[in-house]
Amino acid sequence: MNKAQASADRASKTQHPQNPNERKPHERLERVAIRFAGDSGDGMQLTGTKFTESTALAGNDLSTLPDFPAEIRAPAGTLAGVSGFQIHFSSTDVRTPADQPDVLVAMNPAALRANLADVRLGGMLVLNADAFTEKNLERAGYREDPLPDVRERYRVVEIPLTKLTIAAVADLGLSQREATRSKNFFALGLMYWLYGRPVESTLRWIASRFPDDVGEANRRVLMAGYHFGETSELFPVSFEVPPAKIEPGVYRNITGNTALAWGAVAASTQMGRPLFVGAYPITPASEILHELAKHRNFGIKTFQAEDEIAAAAAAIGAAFAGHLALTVTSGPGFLLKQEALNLAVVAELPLVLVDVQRAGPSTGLPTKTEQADLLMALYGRSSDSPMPVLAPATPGECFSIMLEAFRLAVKYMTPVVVLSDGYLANSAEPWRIPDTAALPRSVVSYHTEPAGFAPYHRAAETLARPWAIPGTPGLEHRIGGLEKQDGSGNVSYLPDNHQRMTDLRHQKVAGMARDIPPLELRGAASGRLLVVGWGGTHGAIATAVDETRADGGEVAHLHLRHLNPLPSDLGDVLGRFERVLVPELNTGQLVRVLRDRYLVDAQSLTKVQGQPFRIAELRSAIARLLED
Amino acid sequence: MNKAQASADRASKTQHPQNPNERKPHERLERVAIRFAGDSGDGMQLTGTKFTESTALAGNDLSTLPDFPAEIRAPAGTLAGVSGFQIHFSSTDVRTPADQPDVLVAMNPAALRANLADVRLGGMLVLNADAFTEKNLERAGYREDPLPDVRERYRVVEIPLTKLTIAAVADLGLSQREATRSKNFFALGLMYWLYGRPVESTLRWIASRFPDDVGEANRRVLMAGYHFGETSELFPVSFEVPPAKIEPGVYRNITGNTALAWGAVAASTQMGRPLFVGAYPITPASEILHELAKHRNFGIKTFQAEDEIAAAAAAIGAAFAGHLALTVTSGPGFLLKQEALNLAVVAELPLVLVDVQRAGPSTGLPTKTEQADLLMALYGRSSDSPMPVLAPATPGECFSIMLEAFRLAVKYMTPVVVLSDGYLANSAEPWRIPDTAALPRSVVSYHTEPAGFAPYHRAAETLARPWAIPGTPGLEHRIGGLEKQDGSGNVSYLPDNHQRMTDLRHQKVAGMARDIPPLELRGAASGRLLVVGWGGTHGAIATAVDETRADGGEVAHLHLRHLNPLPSDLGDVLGRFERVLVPELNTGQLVRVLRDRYLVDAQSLTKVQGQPFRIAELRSAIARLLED
Amino acid sequence: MSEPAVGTVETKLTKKDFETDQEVRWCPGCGDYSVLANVQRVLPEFGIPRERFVFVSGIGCSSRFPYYMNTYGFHTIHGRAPAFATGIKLARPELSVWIVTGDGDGLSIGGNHLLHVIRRNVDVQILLFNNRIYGLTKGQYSPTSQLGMKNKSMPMGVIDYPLDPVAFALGAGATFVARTVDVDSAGLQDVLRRAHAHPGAAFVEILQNCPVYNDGVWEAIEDRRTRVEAGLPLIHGEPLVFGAKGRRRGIRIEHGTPRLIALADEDDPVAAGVTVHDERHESPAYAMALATLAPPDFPIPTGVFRAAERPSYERLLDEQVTTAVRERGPGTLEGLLHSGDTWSVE
Amino acid sequence: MSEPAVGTVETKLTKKDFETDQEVRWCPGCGDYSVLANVQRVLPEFGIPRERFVFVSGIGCSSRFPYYMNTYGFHTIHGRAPAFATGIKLARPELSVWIVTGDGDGLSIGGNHLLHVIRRNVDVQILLFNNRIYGLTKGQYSPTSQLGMKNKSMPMGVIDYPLDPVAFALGAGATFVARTVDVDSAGLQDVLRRAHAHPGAAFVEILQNCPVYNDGVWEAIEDRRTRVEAGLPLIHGEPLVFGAKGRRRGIRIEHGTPRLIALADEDDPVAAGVTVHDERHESPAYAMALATLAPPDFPIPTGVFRAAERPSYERLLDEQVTTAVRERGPGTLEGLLHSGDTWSVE
Ligand SMILES: Cc1ncc(C[n+]2csc(CCOP(=O)(O)OP(=O)(O)O)c2C)c(N)n1
Ligand SMILES: Cc1ncc(C[n+]2csc(CCOP(=O)(O)OP(=O)(O)O)c2C)c(N)n1
Ligand code: SF4
Ligand code: SF4
Ligand SMILES: [Mg+2]
Ligand SMILES: [Mg+2]
Repeated sequence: MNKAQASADRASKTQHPQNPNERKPHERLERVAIRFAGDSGDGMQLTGTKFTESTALAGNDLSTLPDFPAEIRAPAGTLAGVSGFQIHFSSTDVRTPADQPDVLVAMNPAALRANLADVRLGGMLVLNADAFTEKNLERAGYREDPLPDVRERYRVVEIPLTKLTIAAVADLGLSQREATRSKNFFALGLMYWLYGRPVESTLRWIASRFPDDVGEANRRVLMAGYHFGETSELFPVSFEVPPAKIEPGVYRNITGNTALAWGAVAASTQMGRPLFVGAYPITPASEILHELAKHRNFGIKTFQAEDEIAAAAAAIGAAFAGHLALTVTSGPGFLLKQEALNLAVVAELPLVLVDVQRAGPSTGLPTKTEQADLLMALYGRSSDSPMPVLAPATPGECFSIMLEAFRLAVKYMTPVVVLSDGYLANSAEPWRIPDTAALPRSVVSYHTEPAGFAPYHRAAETLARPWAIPGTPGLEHRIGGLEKQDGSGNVSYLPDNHQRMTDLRHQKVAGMARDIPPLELRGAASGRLLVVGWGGTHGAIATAVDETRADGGEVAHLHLRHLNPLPSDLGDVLGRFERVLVPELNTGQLVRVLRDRYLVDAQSLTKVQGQPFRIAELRSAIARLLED
Repeated sequence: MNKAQASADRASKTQHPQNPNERKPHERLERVAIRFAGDSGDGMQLTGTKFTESTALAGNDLSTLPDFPAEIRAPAGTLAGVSGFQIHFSSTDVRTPADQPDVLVAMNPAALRANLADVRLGGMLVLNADAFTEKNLERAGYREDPLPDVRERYRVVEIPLTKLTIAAVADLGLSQREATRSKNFFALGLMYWLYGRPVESTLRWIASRFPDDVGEANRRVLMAGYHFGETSELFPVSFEVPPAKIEPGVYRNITGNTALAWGAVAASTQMGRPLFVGAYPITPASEILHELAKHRNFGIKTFQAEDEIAAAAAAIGAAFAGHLALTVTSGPGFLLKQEALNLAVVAELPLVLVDVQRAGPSTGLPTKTEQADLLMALYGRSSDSPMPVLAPATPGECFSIMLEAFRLAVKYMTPVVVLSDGYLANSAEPWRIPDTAALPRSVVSYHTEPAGFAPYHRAAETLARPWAIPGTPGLEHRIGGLEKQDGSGNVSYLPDNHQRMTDLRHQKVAGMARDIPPLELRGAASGRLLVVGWGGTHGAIATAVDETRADGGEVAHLHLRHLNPLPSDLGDVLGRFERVLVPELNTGQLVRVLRDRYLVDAQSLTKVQGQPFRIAELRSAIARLLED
Repeated sequence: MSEPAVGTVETKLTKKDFETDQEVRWCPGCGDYSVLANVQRVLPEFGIPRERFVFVSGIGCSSRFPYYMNTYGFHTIHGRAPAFATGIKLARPELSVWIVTGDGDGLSIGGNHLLHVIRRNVDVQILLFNNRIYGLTKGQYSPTSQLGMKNKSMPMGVIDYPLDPVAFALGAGATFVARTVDVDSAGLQDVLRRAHAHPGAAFVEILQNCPVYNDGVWEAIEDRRTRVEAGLPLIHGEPLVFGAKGRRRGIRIEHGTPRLIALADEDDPVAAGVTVHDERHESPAYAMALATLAPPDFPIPTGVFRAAERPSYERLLDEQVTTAVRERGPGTLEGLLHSGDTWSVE
Repeated sequence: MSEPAVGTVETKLTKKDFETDQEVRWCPGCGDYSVLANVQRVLPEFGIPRERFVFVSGIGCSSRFPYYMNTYGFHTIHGRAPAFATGIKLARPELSVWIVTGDGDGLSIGGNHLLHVIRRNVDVQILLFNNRIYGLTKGQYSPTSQLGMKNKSMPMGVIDYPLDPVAFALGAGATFVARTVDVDSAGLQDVLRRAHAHPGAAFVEILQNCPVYNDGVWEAIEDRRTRVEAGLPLIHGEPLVFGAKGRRRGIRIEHGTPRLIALADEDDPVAAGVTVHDERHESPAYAMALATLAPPDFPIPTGVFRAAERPSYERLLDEQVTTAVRERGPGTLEGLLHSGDTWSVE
């Protein structure tokens, strides 16, 4: 859908709220979280995405999170094959996909079994009754029918979804197998009705996307689901979640991975230099490569290397040759790149490395999230090898952090690490598209003057050495991993020079603190408890802090985007609170850095389960510290 | 020389002090440091080694340090080609090769230029006058003859060493080139006379080592040097450094690299299991591989892999198959092994990794020392990956640390890191050979009982899983890098299990603190200043602390051999001192760990020059902290 | 060759004995299922007790293989399985060690380890599942993907020339090289038997279909109807002939270059100059020439390309140990510590 | 091919222009000196300005090469030079990029990167200095060391089968493969010119003597007196003939296998069945057969084994960019950010 259409849609929805299910009463809700769950083949990701788009058009704030199985296609009906997609939307601020869904749409018993524990007690379960056969129950590992018990604790709505789907397309001459493929659209239509979402954009998408017969089937099934809600006795009311107050602008949904990719494109357009991407596929970072590979018309050269080492090395080679160089990976790949990064530190070349952290160690839980690569980013290279580290807080911020990372890399001639994570990578939120005309634009210039040129002659303030690229007459020079003589860049084994260069490398990175704006706190500037977070836990921590404050708790929230160097006012801020709590999805990493640096007795709240924090977990940890 | 002979030598020397230079007076000295320096081709390492052996036989305590050029064979006469060997010997304790040599033997102008600044002002310079030609001065980068100036500040002894050598072998029919090759023996003989060292063992070695004609030449030149001292007017006195009080026993000289290799052999013989060594050559660790490759008759299998990753992987494979597995490397190689180590952490397999640290980052100064891989050892793997870390303090301790490392690896089923460094690797000290009969011996047994077997069923106290090796009937099982279900070891994606396994991995390593003996301090158990060190800086720190205490300074020394887990009484010990100083050859690494863990305001003394600490540097840092 | 252990198994094992209780988790229709079943079927024939088998893999769909084999197994890290397997085999030469890898695992990130395990001639069996795609990471191209193929990481099409696994292995100095097809149970089993019997590194490329990300990439040779034209079965001592009756063709390699010779049904191929397959050439040149046969001009050879005898690495290493013990006596710690110059202080 | 830049250099450069002020620090007598001098001698001929050359190396004695070339240079990390060079060349195809590596750097730790840069056919020149030893780390064996050779890390002798760099490169799909000898200035220069002219990855093995750790390993072919018997010069269009007058022999490759044909001085080698050297075969089979020629049975071929034309990787990548721009227009950030579904809030 193009922008004009989209905004027309949105306009028609908000200006003329023509709720089509007038015949049933509807209740107003502030916020709802729905999880769609089914077999990998059931199209749950698609269903979730379409519901998200429609919800965005309905003007709600929202946050989403898909949950893929680790297997490509596990055997149908098994727990291993369950795929889920959660969306949380509201008429007020939304910052996480919610701890517990209010509604679970489960396409089979495995989907029920895998997700039930997460659903809010008393929540609604919409089940495909046709799939609750003995065989499927067994496949899901149920010894006996769970429904009698489940019905006591939840509002269970059982719908013969498969049969209704087949009936809806009976006259289209599709095979039964083809026909049942559309059943996710039934569920989608039903949820559209139930929460008063507009169907138009989805109908248009169906028409544009599928061949005629399949498109017609999907269309009919979608509408059948919609009308089923309207007519079936199973749903006495429908719900309304009014639009949120949202800053004016043009919006889109964006995931962290897409935003990282686009941020890199933006760095290239705004800095006027072509982008080179060296990568080796690895979950959950591969999509950044996929996205960037689509955009050759920006002059972007993506290079799928033979491994992570080569990916980093090629990127560094491209940086030497004057490109904006990017390499994207996840933990196990980051580790392999460290030797090349170490060379980039010594060669003082600009490079951005994105690590989309996943649960480990080793292969670990590759599709799950964690924040456990911070210490590796800081300390994981042989010898003293300082490197700046940034971390985005939200999917949308993934865009701006890339602009910042490239800016710093080039300004200071240094590799820069950006730590994203599996949660940010896949979760989506509405994102106000920045005004591209207003984005900072400054074309990077290379050094070209032969007079007085020395490859390690440093700029006074930044300590950056010149970016002198091959092809430039008169600047022929050699760089490498042996210690360099300051200034000339020749190999030097002299003790004092090594000390000097080591110190300079540290000072250069430390000096980048100048570029960090003053810290902003959520809550009072001093007091009883400060919660310090970093990375993708931002939404959960902010929500927990806000909720606690709303209940009168004296707590503030500081979120760090610059992890190396640390902001120069951080020590001050920490010193103004009686207690400091550092929640992290690891066994305690930032907390070590803070304790070491500032000798504050910061406490750690850790969770290593491949899952984001729940707001409730954070609230109780905060409450505990506020109490005693 | 066999043991019997050696002790006979020693006996004859100490019991019948037949000082052969009776005709000249001799002075008694407590300690002397001599540096031999010349071109790479001049045989300085050999000269130093022979002087060391003779000095050991003379009953002195001693410490030595060679200093190689980075190039294999740099052009003759250049600074880059200078090779040096320093020996410090004494009638009392010696713990370092000394800050400043008292005597420099320089075979050419480059050797003088490269080493002069280190020599104690007023010290003795023994120069090969024949080499101080205009051409050589120029090669060494001297614009003018430095000697007039040097003679003012040092005791310069100029000897036509080349001519005297040629003269000594005139009637042997050697070519001039062949003849001059022996000139290092002239210098050696002269030093033997000057410091009253026995020549017999060297004569025997020459006889056994060289073909007849070369041997005869070397013998004659050695004796010519010796007699030159006796007869020449240049040396009015000779010196005597009486034997030191040394614990009785059989001694040998040993370098850290040899001791590491032999410690691994000892682990194998004492634990009754064969040793497998996976390695890829890298300075300064290669010699460990070379040494172990010599001993196939111990059943040792050394494997030079295609790279460091394969070296670590092969070692882990051998560990899975029941061998005592070792991999040896230096920083850049350690880094490459981290992914495989991470797998060993999750697979919970025993493995010892030795990192002989060198100056970096990147290729850095590959032949120089540094202690900058500690944080990488602790934190350099993706995600939360706890691994025990040990560090030997002296060349001799390299032997026992390997026994300890293998013991812990097998007892706890975990990879263990041993951090040595370039200084320990190459420096030598007399080492009392342990009584092998008294070494702990306990044959490792594998798990063989199929009843109730589960690959991740843990021992109650150690939390170790069973070592069940392929080939054992009934224990067939699969391991790997995906998160394991506790107990069964099956792949598990469950959040709670991941938390549990993460915690267990941490607890297992933390629990190893039980095996650490109570800390021992040099000096008072509490007071004004505690100096905390680790690794190869032990000798320098201990000396500096002893000297300060002898001067009345209130300072104690704590040396850590276990860096992870830290000793359980460490917090206590730190708390008993007003100030804590942590000297390290890096930009501050252990100090970060201590500050983080114990919130003590430990101060850092750092040096990153590829060189060990000088005692004087340490003393002045200690003095500064004691003063203010 | 894993030590022949015929007779050490009391009761003959069956396919069932090699199945684990873990649910097999490949996509429906994946070629990996067939390979698994055939491996499980062939292993009992070897008369080796189950505990002596070790399956070692890297990361990828195919590398999940060990979880489904009721033997010892090690699912290691991406690309490094050959190195882990080398350590296992050197430590315990009596084990039968099998490496399972994919075209990405084995030829992209792991190319160097594969090269060296083959070069060293460590006695392991290497099964390389070639589906010409990265399956586990959801559809990026691999070093064997065809030029021009569109995929997630090269949406405008692949521009890297594909690597031929057989040529690669021969370039590495392989002593045993074979190629087989996932769905061809008989051919697969035959090659597995030969690989096991080979005393050195046995490299087997298995053409495998990935119905999800690269469906039909081997269709011509997987389909029974087209196989006769698309494939060239290699049979030791038989001429290189393929094609159905009436369309028979032979291959002659002259001055190093292969060319087709059309054959009438009644022609004697050898007389017509067709090259006779000889897997035992000391020189790898002939096998190299075979390796260069590929569509569209030539059929795909399957079967054993080369089987040359050379002592295996772990045997040579063991011999060094034996020799050292024989010549120097078993090492003693006491002797080692006192070797060279020592002195006593009393 | 690095963009021909004839005419862009105002004054013709000389060897001196390519020398740096850094002292050359190889051991006296090292074969590397000769290679350096010949590279410095040939480069001026190409008419490319000095600033367009980039020398990229890994770690090893040979890898110090860039420090001595007054061009752009990057002395990177052990084994990875091909990957750095790939990044440089993809970013700026107009540069002439040369990789310098050793048998350890390029074939041990770096084998995989070398494999892939060759496979991709990135237009770089690769000079592999093969001294069959690790020089810089003081004498451990390398993947090209001979069986049985005693050295620091295998004191009882090497038990790995040596890798042949030429066979390796051909197995990787190389479009240009040559071999030359450090001391043979004419042959070396010739091959360097050809490598530079080749539009794709040009792989050159240089047989190099390390007088310190492996002296004389190439003696037979380095020594002028024995070279005629020990070497086989490859000349396009000429028969494979070697040996001094009276001892002439030719090589014929039939059914894939090479064999010697004794030739009387007056024989016409072609008539006698000797194979005629053809570097341009589309199929690599012929070059593979040549690659398997080795002592003691055969002479060592030197010269160009194979020179096949295929578009280079960086050209194909550039074409994708051009096509994308042509078909979709140059990308704009505004367009990208607003692509797909958007909505406005007023
Ligand atoms: C160090 C590292 N890098 C990347 C990955 C991601 N990864 C897992 S499997 C795989 C490719 C597998 O392809 P292939 O070997 O062809 O196996 P298939 O799935 O096709 O059977 C990749 C890139 C990883 N697990 N580890
Ligand atoms: C990661 C890493 N591992 C090991 C080394 C040590 N190393 C440097 S050069 C080299 C081998 C060089 O051999 P080769 O490439 O044959 O070069 P030559 O010195 O013979 O020219 C090794 C093992 C290193 N620098 N980096
Ligand atoms: S993705 Fe392809 S290779 Fe992987 S399991 Fe599915 S069908 Fe098989
Ligand atoms: S060690 Fe060998 S290869 Fe290295 S510089 Fe010396 S002679 Fe040359
Ligand atoms: Mg594959
Ligand atoms: Mg070499």
